[in-house]
Amino acid sequence: MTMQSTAPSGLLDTDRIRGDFPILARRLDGDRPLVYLDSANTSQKPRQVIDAMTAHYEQANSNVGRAVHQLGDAATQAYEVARVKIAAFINAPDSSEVIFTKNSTEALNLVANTLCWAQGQYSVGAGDEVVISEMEHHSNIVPWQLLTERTGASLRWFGLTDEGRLDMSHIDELINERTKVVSLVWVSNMLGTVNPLETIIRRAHEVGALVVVDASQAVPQLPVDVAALGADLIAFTGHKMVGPTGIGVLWGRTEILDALPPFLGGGSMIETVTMQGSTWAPLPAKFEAGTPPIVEAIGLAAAVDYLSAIGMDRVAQHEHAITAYALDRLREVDGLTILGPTEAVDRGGAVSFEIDGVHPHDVSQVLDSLGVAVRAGHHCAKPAHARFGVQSSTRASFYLYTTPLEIDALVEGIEQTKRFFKVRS
Amino acid sequence: MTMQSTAPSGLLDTDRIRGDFPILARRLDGDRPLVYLDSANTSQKPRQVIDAMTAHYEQANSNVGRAVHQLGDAATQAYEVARVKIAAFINAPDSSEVIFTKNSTEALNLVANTLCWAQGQYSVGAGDEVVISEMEHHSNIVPWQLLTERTGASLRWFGLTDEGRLDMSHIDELINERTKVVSLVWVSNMLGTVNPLETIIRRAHEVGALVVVDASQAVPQLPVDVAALGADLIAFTGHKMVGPTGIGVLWGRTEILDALPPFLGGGSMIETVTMQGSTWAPLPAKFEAGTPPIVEAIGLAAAVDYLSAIGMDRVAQHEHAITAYALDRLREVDGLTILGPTEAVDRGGAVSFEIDGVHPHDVSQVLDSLGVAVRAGHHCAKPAHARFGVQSSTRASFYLYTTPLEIDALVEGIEQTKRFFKVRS
Amino acid sequence: MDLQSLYQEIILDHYRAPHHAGLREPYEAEVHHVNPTCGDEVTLRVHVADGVVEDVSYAAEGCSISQASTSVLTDLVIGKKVDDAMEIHDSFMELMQSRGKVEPDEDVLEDGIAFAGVAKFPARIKCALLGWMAWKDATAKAVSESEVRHDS
Amino acid sequence: MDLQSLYQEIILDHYRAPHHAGLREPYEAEVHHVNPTCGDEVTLRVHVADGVVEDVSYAAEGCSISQASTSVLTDLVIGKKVDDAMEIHDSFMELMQSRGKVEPDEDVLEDGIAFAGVAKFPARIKCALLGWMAWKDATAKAVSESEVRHDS
Ligand SMILES: Cc1ncc(COP(=O)(O)O)c(C=O)c1O
Ligand SMILES: Cc1ncc(COP(=O)(O)O)c(C=O)c1O
Repeated sequence: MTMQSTAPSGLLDTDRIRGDFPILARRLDGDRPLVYLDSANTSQKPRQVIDAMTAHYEQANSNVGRAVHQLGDAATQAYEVARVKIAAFINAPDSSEVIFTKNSTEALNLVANTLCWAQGQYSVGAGDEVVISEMEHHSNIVPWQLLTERTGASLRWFGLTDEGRLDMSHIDELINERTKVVSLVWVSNMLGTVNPLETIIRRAHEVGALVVVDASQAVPQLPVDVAALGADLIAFTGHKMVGPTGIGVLWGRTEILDALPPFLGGGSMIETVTMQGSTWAPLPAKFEAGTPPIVEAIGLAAAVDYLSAIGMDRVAQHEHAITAYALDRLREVDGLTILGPTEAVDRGGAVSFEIDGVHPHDVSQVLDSLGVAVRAGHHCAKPAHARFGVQSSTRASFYLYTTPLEIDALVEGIEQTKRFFKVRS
Repeated sequence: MTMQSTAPSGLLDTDRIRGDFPILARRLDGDRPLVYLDSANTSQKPRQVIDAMTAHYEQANSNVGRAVHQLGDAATQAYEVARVKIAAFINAPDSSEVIFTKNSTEALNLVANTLCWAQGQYSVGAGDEVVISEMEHHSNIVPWQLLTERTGASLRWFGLTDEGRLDMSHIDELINERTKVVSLVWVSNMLGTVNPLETIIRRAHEVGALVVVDASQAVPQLPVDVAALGADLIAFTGHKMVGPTGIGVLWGRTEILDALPPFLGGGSMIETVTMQGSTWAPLPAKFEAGTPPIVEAIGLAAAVDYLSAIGMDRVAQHEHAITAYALDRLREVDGLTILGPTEAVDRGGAVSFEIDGVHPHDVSQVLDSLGVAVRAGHHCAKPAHARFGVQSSTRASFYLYTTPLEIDALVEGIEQTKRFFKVRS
Repeated sequence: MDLQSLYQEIILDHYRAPHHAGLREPYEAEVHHVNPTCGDEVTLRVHVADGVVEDVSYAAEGCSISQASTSVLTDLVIGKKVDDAMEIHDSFMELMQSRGKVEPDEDVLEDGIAFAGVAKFPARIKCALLGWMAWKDATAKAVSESEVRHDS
Repeated sequence: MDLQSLYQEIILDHYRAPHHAGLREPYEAEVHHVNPTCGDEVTLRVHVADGVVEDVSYAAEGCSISQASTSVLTDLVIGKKVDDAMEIHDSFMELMQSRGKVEPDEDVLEDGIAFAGVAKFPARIKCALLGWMAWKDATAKAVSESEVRHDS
């Protein structure tokens, strides 16, 4: 494969970075190199993250927060240091505001579920409204559908413009005195759109609504500063940010987390338990019932160290450059329609598209036979697909290890797909 | 250290087994060998489990159930094979009845939380009763307190005999026509008691109650056959059975899981999503919202392979032999009181005790200085401690790698603790 | 992966020009099936009379494999006795779950043998089964429907 | 791990014979604190008059470290001005969070310097702080109580 356009500027030293990711050296069927363009689905993991977890299992494995012995100390320290590192990574004012969950989905459900039982200021009931958008991941739709159905509140949402941006024209009507919660994705995993959170947060806070941000695609790609952002709660997930599976994070302001009732009940989240009733431990333990994903938190800390060593501003710059290059190349392809913004402005590194006359499953199958891994389907965003009148799409998504040559391989593969299915172009 | 009594029979070849666990070769402060007697808190992991996870991250990492590409296929296959293996390990009639959670605690909360919203046969409301026991782990108390408080149902419980067994004398009154759920621990993590589930399940089913079994300590120690057991739902956790952190299992009968509403909402658990409403995927996906603990499931499958290769009957035999030996030795110690059955009959491998005049924290601190890792505290079983008039205890717990010499080191250490604190004996 | 073994010419032909497509009357049962992982959908109607599958009509959105497989299905079952059609269904299921290890019987499966290659692509098996599962479901409904009618 | 550096004789002495133990009257505030991880508990009362800590009385269940630390606390704060006592509290907190890197000031902390070793045992720091946190909490309550009374 040859590079078709001028190399974009702002790229990271991907040769060095790729050396850290064992899987990127893998050969696929037919001895083809892996061209992994599915990082919005899950990212690959560097040796540093894998090794940190292995070392922990081999040297310090123990349960946390419960044991006096040396291994228990080591494990507890490592787990709590992980929390501090992750707090620093998102500039959280206090590390006890960082709650470990199993993924973003659990973090978002934690909020929706506890709001179901919250009393006072945060209670949600008939007449109240919850606002989401048509571009949400199912994990930021279904929890709010369950909450509103169960409490009698109403679910409302931002529509989308043809370019795949939030339709902000009715924001003042949409977010109003009845609005209790606004929960929005920061960077869409399907359209790639980066949403104008500042404006929305300002409006939501004007009317006293809680703001929840699904930062699942944002924390991996952008420098995040929750103190500056101004949202009340944010959710993200380890496996999309070079971390392990089995771990996610909910960050929330202390006063809000303190006011919410507990989510899961059990070991570690209690202050005291009698058969007659129980009281809850202070944050963060209150929301971490049972044995937490200890080694996964340690792996996530290693992931955060890895990203920080590169610098999230540099990661964002690379993501921008590679996405701009991909958009340039894809726009040239006949019969290809991009769903979402077609210019790399306020745009993350996921590009979903359609090829006239070829179903996404078939596109990704042909690409896979060439070693190019992309995702086909609804990407857990059925309403956003419905908005654009399609059922599914093909998505290529990029990360800090993605190279322009891989984009070229994608474009080449799309042309081959069209030839295979005899689509004229 | 010398072996003080005759070596018990029925032990495994611990030399060979210990060679599989890298951490057991670790030296602690003062170059002391690790004597790990805290397996009821969390077990150690063999190389086979650690390697399976590393290999997956290095060769096949991808998200599951969503991608057409080769890595996606490999990951999905590995994840679903893990489910099949775990189903076989507990003799589940159908692997789709195996739901992956993050730990036992989540599995138990899943049941209590969905029962809160269940309709028809399984609905729980005012006038209904839920039965637990005084020996439950907090993770099998708090979820039911939340459920009963929120629905207006009543929480009732089995008391304990002085020997630390369930007081079965009022079973027919306790489990009655109003009982909707009976949720009981199979093997107590504090007292070591193995409960007479058969009798209880028979009675519960007589009155049409659902039976939930907290099998967190049972699945690691005993051959488990859910088909034979007759319970309706069981929960267990990976990290206690030589598996990784971040994974647990809920097994339930299809007809029950089908009838319960969803727990967490989001990606993968849906059939279809529109802004107006959603429908749910069939089992097991319905209860696995978001990216699951993929690599953890693969690690748990390796754990199950490891245990199966040894044979769970042999593991149980070893556990029994080592526990009998420990009880024999501990009964000899002056000023030591065992909480729970003092004979190795219907008894698992956790022994909690008190030393007159020395607080458990101090006992475990001195033991730790000798390299002996035990747990001090309430072991997430405050009500059971309260039942015996104590606030906390010291617990030694054993697993397939525990040797009689390690028990001797424990006893030796206890004597040294008494000398250190100048307790006369 | 060998693309040709997945995308046999027969499959591409059915995909480009699916047989019996469209929704028709009369029918005793209509079902709507979705593949939750990718979103592919089919609405399928079955018309059964005197124990014979008189018609299968459908509207589907999906990939080449799911479209072609539904098209082949209609060729195979229309005009057959329900019992015989169920046997064909079972053979097709068996083929798909065989990981490529079962030699398909052309006398039974006709164009369906072209799907032998699909069995080697785990992610695509669900695509090939979408129409078949919908047909089985609809036929079961249609039959119990007609039994109810006969009973009353 | 050096047991002697943790269990200094001073600590064991306080543990065996804790000072000011028991619950007494009068008091303006009583609190109950629990260490959730191990279950150790303390009920602690504070009597403040004219800005002076007149008495601290308590009933505690806990390990040697938590018992001794509460005993030392009472020695240090009883009879002191609230402000001065709070400064002692802060010094003790600082010592405990120092991981053994702060040289304790014997003039301020007296027997409390024996806890320097505890700072090296992360799992035991909470034990040493149980009584101190309870005291701070109770004193804050007692003071705001008396301010309310003064205001009205
Ligand atoms: C009997 C029992 N139940 C429940 C649990 C909770 O398990 P986990 O902490 O993995 O959720 C444990 C372990 O802590 C246990 O021993
Ligand atoms: C925008 C967005 N929200 C939520 C999620 C859910 O993350 P997880 O599957 O890790 O819970 C994802 C990823 O799938 C996502 O991209």
